[in-house]
Amino acid sequence: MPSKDIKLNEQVKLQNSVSFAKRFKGVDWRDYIVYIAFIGVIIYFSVTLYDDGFLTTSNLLNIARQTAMISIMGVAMTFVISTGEIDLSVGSITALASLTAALALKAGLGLLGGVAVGLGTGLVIGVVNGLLITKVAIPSFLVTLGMMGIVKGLAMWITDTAPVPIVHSTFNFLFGSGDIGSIPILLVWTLVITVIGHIILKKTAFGRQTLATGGNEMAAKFTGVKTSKIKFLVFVGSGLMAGFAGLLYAGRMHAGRFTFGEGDELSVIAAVILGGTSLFGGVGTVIGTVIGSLMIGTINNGLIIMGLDVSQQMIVKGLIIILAVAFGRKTLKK
Amino acid sequence: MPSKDIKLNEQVKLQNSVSFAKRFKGVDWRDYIVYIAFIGVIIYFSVTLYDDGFLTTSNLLNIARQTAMISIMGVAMTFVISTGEIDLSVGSITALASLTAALALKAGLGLLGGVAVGLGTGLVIGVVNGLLITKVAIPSFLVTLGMMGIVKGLAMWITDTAPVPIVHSTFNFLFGSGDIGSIPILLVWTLVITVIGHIILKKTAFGRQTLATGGNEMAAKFTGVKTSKIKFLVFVGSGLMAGFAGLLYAGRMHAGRFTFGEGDELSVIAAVILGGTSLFGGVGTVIGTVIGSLMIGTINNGLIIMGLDVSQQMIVKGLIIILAVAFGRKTLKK
Amino acid sequence: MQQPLLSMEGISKSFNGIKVLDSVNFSLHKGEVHALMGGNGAGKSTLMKILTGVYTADEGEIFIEGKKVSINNTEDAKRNYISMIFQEFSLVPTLTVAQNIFLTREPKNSIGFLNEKLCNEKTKELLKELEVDVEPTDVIANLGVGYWQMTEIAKALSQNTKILIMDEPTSSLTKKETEVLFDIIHKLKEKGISIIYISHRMDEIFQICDRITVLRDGKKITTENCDEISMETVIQHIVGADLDKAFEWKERVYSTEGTPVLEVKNLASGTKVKNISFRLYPGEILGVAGLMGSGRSEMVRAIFGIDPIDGGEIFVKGKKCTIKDPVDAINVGIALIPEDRRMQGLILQHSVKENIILPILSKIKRGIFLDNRKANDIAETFVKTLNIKTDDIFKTVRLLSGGNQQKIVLAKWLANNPDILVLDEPTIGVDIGAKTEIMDIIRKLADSGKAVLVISSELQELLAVSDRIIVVHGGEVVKELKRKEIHSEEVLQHAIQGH
Amino acid sequence: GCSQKENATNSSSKPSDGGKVEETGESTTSGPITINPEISGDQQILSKGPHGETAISAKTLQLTEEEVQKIKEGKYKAAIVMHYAGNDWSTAQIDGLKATFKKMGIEVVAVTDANFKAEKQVSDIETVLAKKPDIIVSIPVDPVSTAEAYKKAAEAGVKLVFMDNAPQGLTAGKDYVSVVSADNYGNGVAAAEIMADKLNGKGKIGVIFHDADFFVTKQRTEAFEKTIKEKYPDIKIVARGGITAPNDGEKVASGMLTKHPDLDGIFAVWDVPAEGALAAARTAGRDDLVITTIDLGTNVALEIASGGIVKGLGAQLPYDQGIAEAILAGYALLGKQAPPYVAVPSLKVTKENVLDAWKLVYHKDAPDSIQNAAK
Ligand SMILES: Nc1ncnc2c1ncn2[C@@H]1O[C@H](COP(=O)(O)OP(=O)(O)OP(=O)(O)O)[C@@H](O)[C@H]1O
Ligand SMILES: Nc1ncnc2c1ncn2[C@@H]1O[C@H](COP(=O)(O)OP(=O)(O)OP(=O)(O)O)[C@@H](O)[C@H]1O
Ligand SMILES: O[C@@H]1[C@@H](O)[C@H](O)OC[C@H]1O
Ligand SMILES: [Mg+2]
Ligand SMILES: [Mg+2]
Repeated sequence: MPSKDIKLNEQVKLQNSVSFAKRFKGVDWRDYIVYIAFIGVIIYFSVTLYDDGFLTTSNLLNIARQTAMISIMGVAMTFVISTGEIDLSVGSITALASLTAALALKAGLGLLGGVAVGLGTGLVIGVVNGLLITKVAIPSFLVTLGMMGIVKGLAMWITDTAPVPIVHSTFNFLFGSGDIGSIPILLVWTLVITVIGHIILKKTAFGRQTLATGGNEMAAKFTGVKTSKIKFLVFVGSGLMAGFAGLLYAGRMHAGRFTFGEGDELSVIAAVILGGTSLFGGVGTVIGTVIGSLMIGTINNGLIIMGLDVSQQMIVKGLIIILAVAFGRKTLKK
Repeated sequence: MPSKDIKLNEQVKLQNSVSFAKRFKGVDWRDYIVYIAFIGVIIYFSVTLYDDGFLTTSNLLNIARQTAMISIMGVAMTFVISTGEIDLSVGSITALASLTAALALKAGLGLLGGVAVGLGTGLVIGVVNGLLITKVAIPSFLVTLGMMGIVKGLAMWITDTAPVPIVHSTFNFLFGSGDIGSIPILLVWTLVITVIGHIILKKTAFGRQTLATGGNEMAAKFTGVKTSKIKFLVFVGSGLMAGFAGLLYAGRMHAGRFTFGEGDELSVIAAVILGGTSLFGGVGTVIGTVIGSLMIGTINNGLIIMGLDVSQQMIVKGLIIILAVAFGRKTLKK
Repeated sequence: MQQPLLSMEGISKSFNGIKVLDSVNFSLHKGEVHALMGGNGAGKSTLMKILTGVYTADEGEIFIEGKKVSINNTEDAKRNYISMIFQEFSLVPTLTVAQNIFLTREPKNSIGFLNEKLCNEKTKELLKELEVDVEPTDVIANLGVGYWQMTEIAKALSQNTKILIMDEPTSSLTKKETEVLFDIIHKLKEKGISIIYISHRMDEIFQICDRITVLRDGKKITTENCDEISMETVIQHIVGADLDKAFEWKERVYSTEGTPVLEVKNLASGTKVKNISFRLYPGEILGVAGLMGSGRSEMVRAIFGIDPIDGGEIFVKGKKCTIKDPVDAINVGIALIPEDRRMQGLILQHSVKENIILPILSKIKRGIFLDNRKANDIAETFVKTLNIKTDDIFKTVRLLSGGNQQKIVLAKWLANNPDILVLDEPTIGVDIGAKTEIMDIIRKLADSGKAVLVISSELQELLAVSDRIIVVHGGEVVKELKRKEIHSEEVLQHAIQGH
Repeated sequence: GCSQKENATNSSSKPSDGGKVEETGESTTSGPITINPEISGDQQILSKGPHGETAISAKTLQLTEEEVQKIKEGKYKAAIVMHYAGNDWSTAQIDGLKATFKKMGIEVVAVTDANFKAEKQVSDIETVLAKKPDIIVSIPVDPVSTAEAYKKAAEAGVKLVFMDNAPQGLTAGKDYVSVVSADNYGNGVAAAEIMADKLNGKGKIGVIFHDADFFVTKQRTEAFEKTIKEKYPDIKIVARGGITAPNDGEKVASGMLTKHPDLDGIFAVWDVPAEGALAAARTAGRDDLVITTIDLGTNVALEIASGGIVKGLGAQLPYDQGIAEAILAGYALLGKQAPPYVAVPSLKVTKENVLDAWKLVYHKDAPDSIQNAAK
């Protein structure tokens, strides 16, 4: 009888040649690498770029602003990847949602209207993704790849690639540009979503069932987990959060635009994996994801401040990602 | 919330023993979907775009030319994904290899020199990827993501983003622009690599061990398969084929340029998955991959001839991918 | 006669047009322990999966307390207080023991969040009752098969159940744990809980069951009261023929004079293997006995190059070997049939044939290509020899019954024709007929001059084949017994528990 | 290597191919700073600024020796915030800026590349502000959505000089210094004229346009199509194909040639897609096709020089645009009145003048391969 074994085999992949003996312990170190690497990166830039203003509050808050959308989509993507699925459509959803929200605001639907339309855009796409994946049983990679094109096309088509300015100052304040005291509103949103995401994943039955679905779908099903429902919901969540990220892009840029979020799917997935969530499902950490996102953001920021050429930035960034993981890997193996 | 329907659908799946079995084999329907979908797409465009020259030999050969690099990288990627790993660095490798080959030709190293340098570039990167993945045991997603940045950075840096023209006509003929009789050399290369790849995967011990490694790494190891060696080799192969694709870009465009292959990693992976290879490893088909690549190429070509806007093209292409798979899924379930 | 608690009537089920259950009737009384017996692939698991809503029957009806019920999914089963200990384990390897046991029934605190602490406490109690020493917070994937099984059992017991199905619950358990389980079964029985008990271990059946139903090839052969039927008859019903006395030990002749084919000196590996020494001679069958967790599996893992060796030496045919990888072990002629067939033995989504030929790919090459015809021949031969029940050699291994999967692991190593065959619990889940076949194969191999090392927790089986038995405790060999000197199972049992 | 670039006597190390650097009066020893005096000044500039301003020629800009000295004393810092840093145009522009800033004693503290992503550009602006630059020279990816970030920079007292386009809602002279652009409209006209000339005023052509709301590329296509329609009624535009990524040129051109096998010419909005069109023409065996484009990239220059399928183009003068931007930044630092929209004249390039054009564009001799081809 076909049972849990699909996922079980995948678990095997977590372990690797070197620590073959310590099978499955593969999971542990990943949980910490990203924290170590992140702290390492911060310390390094703080020392070398102290005089260049890296360690100023305003620069650190900038990093928080710049990573907010990736972090927030990353929180939702953590759930998707924890079930062993993937969502490639998030980047294009942010673009479309920024535009629909901007158009709604322009049409005078007001703050709530704009927000509802933007979030609704993400929600609807998430629902369609979820249905195709669970009901028609098409692999999520293909569904969301197709959807990525469809949504991007719609975003280009809806205003014929023209950006739509947003003059609604409350909207712009709440979704991107505002500060509460000296705390950027984007940081507040990131914290709120992170905390909610973390609690859902670690403290609720839904979170537990998400991990169970990814850990071994058949076993979860036998145990009474409605794995299809779980999968459906994580895609809805991912769509919704991408829509929310679209609002944040719109608020930050005072406009909707079809190129927002271009390529974000890869950054989001990278943050999730760097954070320690397994691409094969069953293991996930929201906090890790956000730290992963912050780490990438910090590297981007530090290398620019360092004054490197673009090509040098790319090389060094790639090296840091690999070395950080390799270093953490070595350190923790002992 | 469609949970009830999903549930019902699940039940249908569980009840229907045939589809249940097939579902877990995963192989069966996917193996055919891409063929059915491909034929469907060809027929559709042949009818609707008959007067626009879609069905002319020259246009069909164009499709073959345009998809050659994706197909060839796809053949190697089929092996990578069959082991349950992923290689995101292929796109940037093509760029760097096109440039190193062009520089070697310019430096007067001759045809063989240029080819050796281009292939060597891919080979070396593949070796580094392979070592990091098998010896340092960093997840391939992170290694090749980092490598993608490093290699892209190097490609930008090596000539400071300037393209390098290639005036070596034999090179240009052999690697891209030539025709043998009326058969484009790119089609010849595609066929050669496809046949070799297919034979290796299906007819040799290495191929079986590749699938075994992806199917259950631990069991494969217990059976004496050197899974680390296999993984190392598939990454070397992927790097090498990306280097080869770089030569083909160079020969076709008579130049090396750092933007070649940009985003190709996603197209390549899409072709592989569309072809029926499982993203979780253990199941792979080279022919399916090439058909997947041809199908995407045909859609691109047909939609451009149809005269659609870029936005419309993106929407329709996304729809076709999803519908083709969904349709195949339904048809074959009976 | 009282109305049965459960009755299944006329149940039929086909897969891919092949009938695996054919109008089967089955009934269960309140407080009864009812054994469901039959060879590998007879349809036992399938019948029970129909009862728990994993599959739906093509034909037939299910009645509970006389009322017709329809069980279409696992929730329907739960609603009818039916729960099952699965043969393939319904555990999520990435979650902890406690998280698995309470999956979908997690204790929650006042605001609806998971109460991890309470969950762990409850688990601890359950595990204590079962006398298993694992922590509730251990991640399943890090545990061995035995613990998986105990977790499965704990999971089923923790549920509010009227009908408890146990599909080979003791297959990876040792005597001690099996006894704990039987105590629990008695207690459950007293509480009025009914149990359907599937096992290939004859002695257990007669120890705890009230009635027996035998299936063969998807048909019900008979249902009898346990005290009205003999073991021989049951075996005859299962196998469909008489069995020769496979469990009888016969003294075999071989020489311990020359060089041992395998000699292990002071082997240490990890925390579990501390100091293991033994010799294995050509033609010899050496049994390894010990408790669960005694380090037997780790010992052979180290010998086979899976776990790193921290100390000691290994000699093969007198030559000192460095074994760092299974490939090294295979090259010197060692084969290991691992304990956990799913994780270590099989590639489940590949076919029977592909699994069988995996270790011998280099031997069936023609030029650089694989010789497909030869591969098919070899696979066919082993399917026949080992009597593996499969539609054809191209069937996906995942779809075979538990016992037949185990036979494929055996087949793939026999195909490689090793000099030293190491078997770790080779008969887990294998039916009585196959068990005797496997024992015969082991004997034949030894007769042909090969050496065999067998780890088994089934003492009867160990006693039936071994020429010599070493007892492992705490990672050391604590006793070595000549088979001749062991006059009863109790002697061996005592040696194992003796520390 | 990259380090060479910083050497002001080597005004540019780019494009590759090792052309010889020509002394254009730029050296570390001071003197007045202007753009290349060899650029012809009599041409009318056709482009209008982002707010419809009439262009002032970049030739009129100048910093005297004293002014330069004064700027040097300020020890100013500048950042360059690009939309995309991966083509000859960007590289030459950055080179021009760096060389000129060096002469003005201004340190370039950061160069960023938004890779055509508006949101990345906003982040880049925020990040470089951490280094407290006095000047930011930048080209907005999108005038609408990046406006806020530029406004913030302006409020922080940074002098903004733009390439090609200005963000919406910012006022010249108040929020920013000036916009410097090539005469994109003029270049579109040039490409149309070359096309018409090579086709003898008659034929069917296709247009590969940039399918995005991007100021300068729109301007070019508009100029090309308008010129063809109004001046050359016998040339018909029978196919239009959009691209979003530079690598798409080949696919679009192939499609056009399939559908219209009798096509006589193709205009591509810049050189990289033109190379794709070139590959498509070669494949189709259409050696008689006429391709014109904009921007003097290495590969198209080679094709023009060797009398190939690309017959000519309208070239920008990015290096001098860079010089002009640096001069304008100097104006702002000195408090000197700056014109709101400055343009560098367009340059019509054909086989006849390709070597001279190269020199003008890149401030050095054309690489050997192009020199040889032109012989
Ligand atoms: N999903 C399935 N698809 C195809 N065949 C199946 C499937 N599930 C079970 N079978 C087949 O049905 C038959 C009965 O299997 P089942 O698992 O019920 O046997 P069993 O009596 O439990 O055997 P064992 O003692 O070995 O566990 C086997 O031949 C098996 O291969
Ligand atoms: N704390 C632990 N962490 C990880 N794995 C453990 C732990 N304790 C036991 N195991 C695993 O439990 C399994 C059973 O233990 P072991 O194999 O040592 O006993 P054994 O003597 O082979 O007994 P048997 O094979 O009969 O279970 C092994 O696979 C071992 O790796
Ligand atoms: O011509 C330039 C083009 O190449 C670049 O990509 O964007 C700015 C343009 O002026
Ligand atoms: Mg069974
Ligand atoms: Mg064991």
